[in-house]
Amino acid sequence: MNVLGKYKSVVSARSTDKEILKASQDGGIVTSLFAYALEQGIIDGAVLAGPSSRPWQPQPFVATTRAELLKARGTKYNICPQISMLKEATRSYGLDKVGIVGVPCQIQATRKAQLYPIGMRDVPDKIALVVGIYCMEVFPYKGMQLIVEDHAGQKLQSVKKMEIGKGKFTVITERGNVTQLPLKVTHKYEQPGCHVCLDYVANTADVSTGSVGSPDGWSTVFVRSRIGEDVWGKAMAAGCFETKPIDQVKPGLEMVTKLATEKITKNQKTVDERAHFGVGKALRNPYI
Amino acid sequence: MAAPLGQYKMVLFARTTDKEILRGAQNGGIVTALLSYALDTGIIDGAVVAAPSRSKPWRGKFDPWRSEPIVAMTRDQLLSARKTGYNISPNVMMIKEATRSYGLDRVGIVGVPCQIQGVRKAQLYPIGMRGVPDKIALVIGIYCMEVFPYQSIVQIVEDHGGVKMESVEKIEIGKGNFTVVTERGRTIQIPLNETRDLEQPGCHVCLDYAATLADISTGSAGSPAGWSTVFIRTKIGDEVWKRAMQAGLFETKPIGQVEPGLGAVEKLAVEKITRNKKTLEDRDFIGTKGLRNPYITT
Amino acid sequence: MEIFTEHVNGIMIHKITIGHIHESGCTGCLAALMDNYQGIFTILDKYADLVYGLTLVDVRKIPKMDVALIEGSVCIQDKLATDEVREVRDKSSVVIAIGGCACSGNITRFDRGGQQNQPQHESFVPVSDLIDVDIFVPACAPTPEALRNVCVMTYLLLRGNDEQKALAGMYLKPLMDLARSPYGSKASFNTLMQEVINLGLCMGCGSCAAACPVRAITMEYGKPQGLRDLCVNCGACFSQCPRSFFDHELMEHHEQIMGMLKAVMQ
Amino acid sequence: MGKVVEISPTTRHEGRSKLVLQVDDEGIITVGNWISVTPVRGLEKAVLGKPMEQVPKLLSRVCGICPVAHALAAVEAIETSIGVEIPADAHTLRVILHCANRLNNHALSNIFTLPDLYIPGTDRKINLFSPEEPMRSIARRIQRIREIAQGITEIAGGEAIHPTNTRIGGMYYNITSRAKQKLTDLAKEAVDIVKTQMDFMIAVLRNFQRRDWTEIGGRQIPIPRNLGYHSEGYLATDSLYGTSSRTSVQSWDPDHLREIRPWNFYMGEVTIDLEDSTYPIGGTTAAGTVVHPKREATNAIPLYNGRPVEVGPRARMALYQGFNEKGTIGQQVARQMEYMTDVHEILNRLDTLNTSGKVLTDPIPPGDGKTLAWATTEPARGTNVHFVRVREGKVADYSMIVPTTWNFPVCSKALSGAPWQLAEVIIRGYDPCVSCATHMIVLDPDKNVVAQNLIR
Repeated sequence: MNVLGKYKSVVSARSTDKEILKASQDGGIVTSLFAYALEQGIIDGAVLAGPSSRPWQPQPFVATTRAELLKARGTKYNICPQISMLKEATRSYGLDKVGIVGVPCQIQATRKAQLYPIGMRDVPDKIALVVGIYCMEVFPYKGMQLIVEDHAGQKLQSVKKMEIGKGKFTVITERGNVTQLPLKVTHKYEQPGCHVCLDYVANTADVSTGSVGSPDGWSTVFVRSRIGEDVWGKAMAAGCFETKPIDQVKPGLEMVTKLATEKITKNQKTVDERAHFGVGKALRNPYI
Repeated sequence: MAAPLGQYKMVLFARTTDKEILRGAQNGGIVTALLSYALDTGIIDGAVVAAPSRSKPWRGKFDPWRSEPIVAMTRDQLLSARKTGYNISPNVMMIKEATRSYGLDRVGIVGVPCQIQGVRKAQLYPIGMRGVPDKIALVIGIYCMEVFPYQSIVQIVEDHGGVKMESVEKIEIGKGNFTVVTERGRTIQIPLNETRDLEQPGCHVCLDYAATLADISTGSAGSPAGWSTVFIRTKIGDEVWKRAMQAGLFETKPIGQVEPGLGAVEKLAVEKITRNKKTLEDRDFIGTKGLRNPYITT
Repeated sequence: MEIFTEHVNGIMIHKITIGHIHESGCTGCLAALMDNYQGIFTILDKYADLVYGLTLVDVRKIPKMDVALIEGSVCIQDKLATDEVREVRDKSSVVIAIGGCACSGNITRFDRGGQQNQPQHESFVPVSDLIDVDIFVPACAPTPEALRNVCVMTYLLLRGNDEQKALAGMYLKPLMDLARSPYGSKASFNTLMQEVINLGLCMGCGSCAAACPVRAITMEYGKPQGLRDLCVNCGACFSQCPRSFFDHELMEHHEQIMGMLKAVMQ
Repeated sequence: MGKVVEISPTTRHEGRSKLVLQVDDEGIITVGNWISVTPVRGLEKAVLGKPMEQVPKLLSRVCGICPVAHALAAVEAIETSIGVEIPADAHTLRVILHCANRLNNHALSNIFTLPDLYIPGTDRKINLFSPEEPMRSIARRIQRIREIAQGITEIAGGEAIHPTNTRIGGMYYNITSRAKQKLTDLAKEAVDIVKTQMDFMIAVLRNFQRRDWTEIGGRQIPIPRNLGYHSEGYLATDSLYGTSSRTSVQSWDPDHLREIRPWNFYMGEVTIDLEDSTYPIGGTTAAGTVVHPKREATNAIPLYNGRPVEVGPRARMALYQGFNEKGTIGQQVARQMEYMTDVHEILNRLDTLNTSGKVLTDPIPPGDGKTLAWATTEPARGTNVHFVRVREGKVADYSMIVPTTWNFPVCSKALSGAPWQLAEVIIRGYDPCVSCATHMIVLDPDKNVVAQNLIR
């Protein structure tokens, strides 16, 4: 079971764009890649998770300028229905080369929209760049609000950044105080749909990136498809990123493999248990 | 085939002695007479009947031939519901409301056999009929060979019959004909095989002609003009009929004497049930897979 | 056995016969197929002969054919229609129901007769209620790409080499299972609720909201909200959802398959 | 006495219909009956009681090749009934959508009719599916026109087949400036292709008009000069988009509308006694079959001032641009001339579109159920009328008179005088859409006349 999926290369990288790095989650890979692609006309817009009327609730939107891209930085760790805007991008937004960023299930949805475009007319050939981000699980908005406001005792409006990593759920507020929760506490609030997910590092993306495996401020970037290789190559040539070989950084690829194996084993067990959830009756398994 | 005419304690020819009712009745005026008697004596405190539609205009007007169920609580309302238009009036629709905003406790209802089946199912399987089972006081069934969607009636009368709906006095189906009588006295007969395809498809799977589950069921078949053939089927039916007879509500004749007699009713019942059983079987071969058959055969 | 090859050599050009049967539909599905534009000429030049289709060719009686594309639901009160559906099953080896009407009844689920000049035409059923249908292509209107993919894969299933047959089988299997599933012919937003959300499979990706052809679905706090008073029972939301059916092994080779499909259409 | 022949089903048009023709001894049609045999989906009954927002989405699915016509007519009729005005930019988007769908339909009608016509100067009919030239380049050009038309419909309407962007009170999304650029580019490209296609089609039609025979089933059938002539009137409510019961200048009067059922228009029971197995492909109905057109027909018969009327491109051009050619060829030529109208209207409207303008009015009243409103659109095939009464947000009454429903009786008249083998060429002149035409019930015509049988 290759938990990391197929990839052409993997490297630890960080954007060279200071402005992006200021508020990026880790290495600013996603924002920089899209900024570069937009500039070069590789894409003419991208579906991203942007701000909405509620604090820390993301809402998918179609960004067509650098300024709009910058608004979407930072992971929100709660559900953002990216694909709901994928078709509209090709309709009233009139785009022909659409970029999209998403967690692994959303990347799977994108690929299904390309291979089984049941309700996605004229979308398959318009998807120009698919960037995946690592994902262990996602919380519904109210679940995340509960974790931050009750368990971490912070007001959502005053939160500057959230991080999940090294077994901790870390909340950092604008006025600088930091609260850390053991991940164990947050498990029950996770979105149930995540517990059948067998993909940690967005195996089917063109490029997938996440903090795990790289030092702080850097990201571990997998280049997977031909398109990914092409765009990443051009971006590197244009000096958008500084990189280090993955085997020269701590904690390195083993950490990514460890977490991926952990997630996929745990979820595969859930999938198997669903087969005999009732008495002689199974919960439907979507995987063929 | 189970007894085509169902179980019954007694069957006879009858006609109401109430002249006012008889004048506008379809046949012997049995239904209206029984319900109005039951209303007067408190056996029921209201009845669901099919009356000319007041809520559904057609072509800008209320067509008297388009029927719609009402909860009748006065004799006049019952009188307004005498004639049958042979088009669908969803009577069972009002049976729960009768016990709700109408506040009734002893509900009478008249209906064609499928509607009587509906009422009995409401009593035995009251899935969505809270409070209804015990409030059904008198169930009167009328014989039925088939029913038409309203637009079919319009098409038969106006196209096949060449007559405007507004000028129709009476519609009658019997002896192989769809008969239209106009107010100015003309009678037009349209052979039933011409109207066959315009019938409501749902009727073609019905296996009950003479409302076998009713307390009392009545219809013109088998009886002379102006009379009805009446089956008394249940204990309640028996009681109500006896009290009505004592009150001199009906003239009756024993079944044996008058042509064409019970045989005619049985012939029609067998004809309908046989034809519809065949439709049920055909439904198994409409495609290479059958269409669902609702009837549970143990 | 490398079944996910991108190159297309080795496809024997040995055409299949294909027909379009119009039942109680609106020809939107045929229009969707024709909306493959130049691709239609590639299909008709290299892979398939159109042997029946009242809307396009003058053939008046249904011939034997390899693949029958049926569009529209079937009026069970119209003998012509029910006879024709049985004849299609009898004369074609693969029957594909295309579009919401043929797969799940679509808007004809709302029909209830009572209209001139045939008030008794009141019951319309999806094709798979009457005959065994091999493949479903749901949605109203189905997309040109979905129709093209299914047609190409069906061609490979019938005429491809072993690898191509295996790939086609893998690709078509979920759409074949859908045709035989208890919920396939009754698909609507209900199905998405009952078979995905209620089973704890929904992860709020939004595919259903995008696929819905009547904008009945919005996302509320990351979960689909379907306006049942707008839903037309076309099944697009359920089939597009990655948690209705998903084959990891197939999807991981999305690049090669997309490449192969493009090459086949050159 | 003549014979009766039946061509069933007819081909190369939308939906399922058949022809029952009384012919004289030379095979010339004396009485033609063209009837729809598409099962009645009864959508006008199905929408009763449904929320008004769903109705346009259901009725768009009356037809898959002219869905925009029904979606727009439904939305505008409901808006008229509840009394709501939509923003100007929403109306602009609707007109663009409407013209794009017309463009697609004109191109589709070319696909249906070209196989009847000849390459000028030859005796070779135009089979669009054959790979040889010039057929392939004609076919590619038609498909490119459709690709542009469907592309515009997709951007402005949300979906190429069955628009998703239209709603009561305007549209869901206005398009972005980039999308407007894309539409302008597409429309600009269309101007030249459409001009070439129009000139080509008119040349082919004129060539067919000059021919004196056409080959059908291996035999040379003479083409009469008055092919498809009829002496009925025309009806068009607008030269391009459409009107409604609240438009200031009324271009037609629904009170003059009479609707009768096929019972009073078509033949009664007849036995087929002329059979021709060579009629392409598969022959005509077997002799001895008993048919009953007036009971089998599923379409109804609208009359305007008591007479059938022709609707469609020729009717529009005749009433608004003085076009005076009669017959099937005249009809087809008028249809090709409308190519130009559609493309240039799209370009004009795009210039006036403000992509940051509001496209949805607010609030949307629920309707008092009193006003029986109607709205017409003028899609490719002719006047499409929707009547509606909305009460408390629900549809209380609904009726549609669809272009091909108007044309069924007129075309039946136009069949007379032509050899029966050309009957299908005549009906294709109307570019019929039979699934649509099976939708017409009588809404408020208590003035309905039980007409004597008009023909016997």
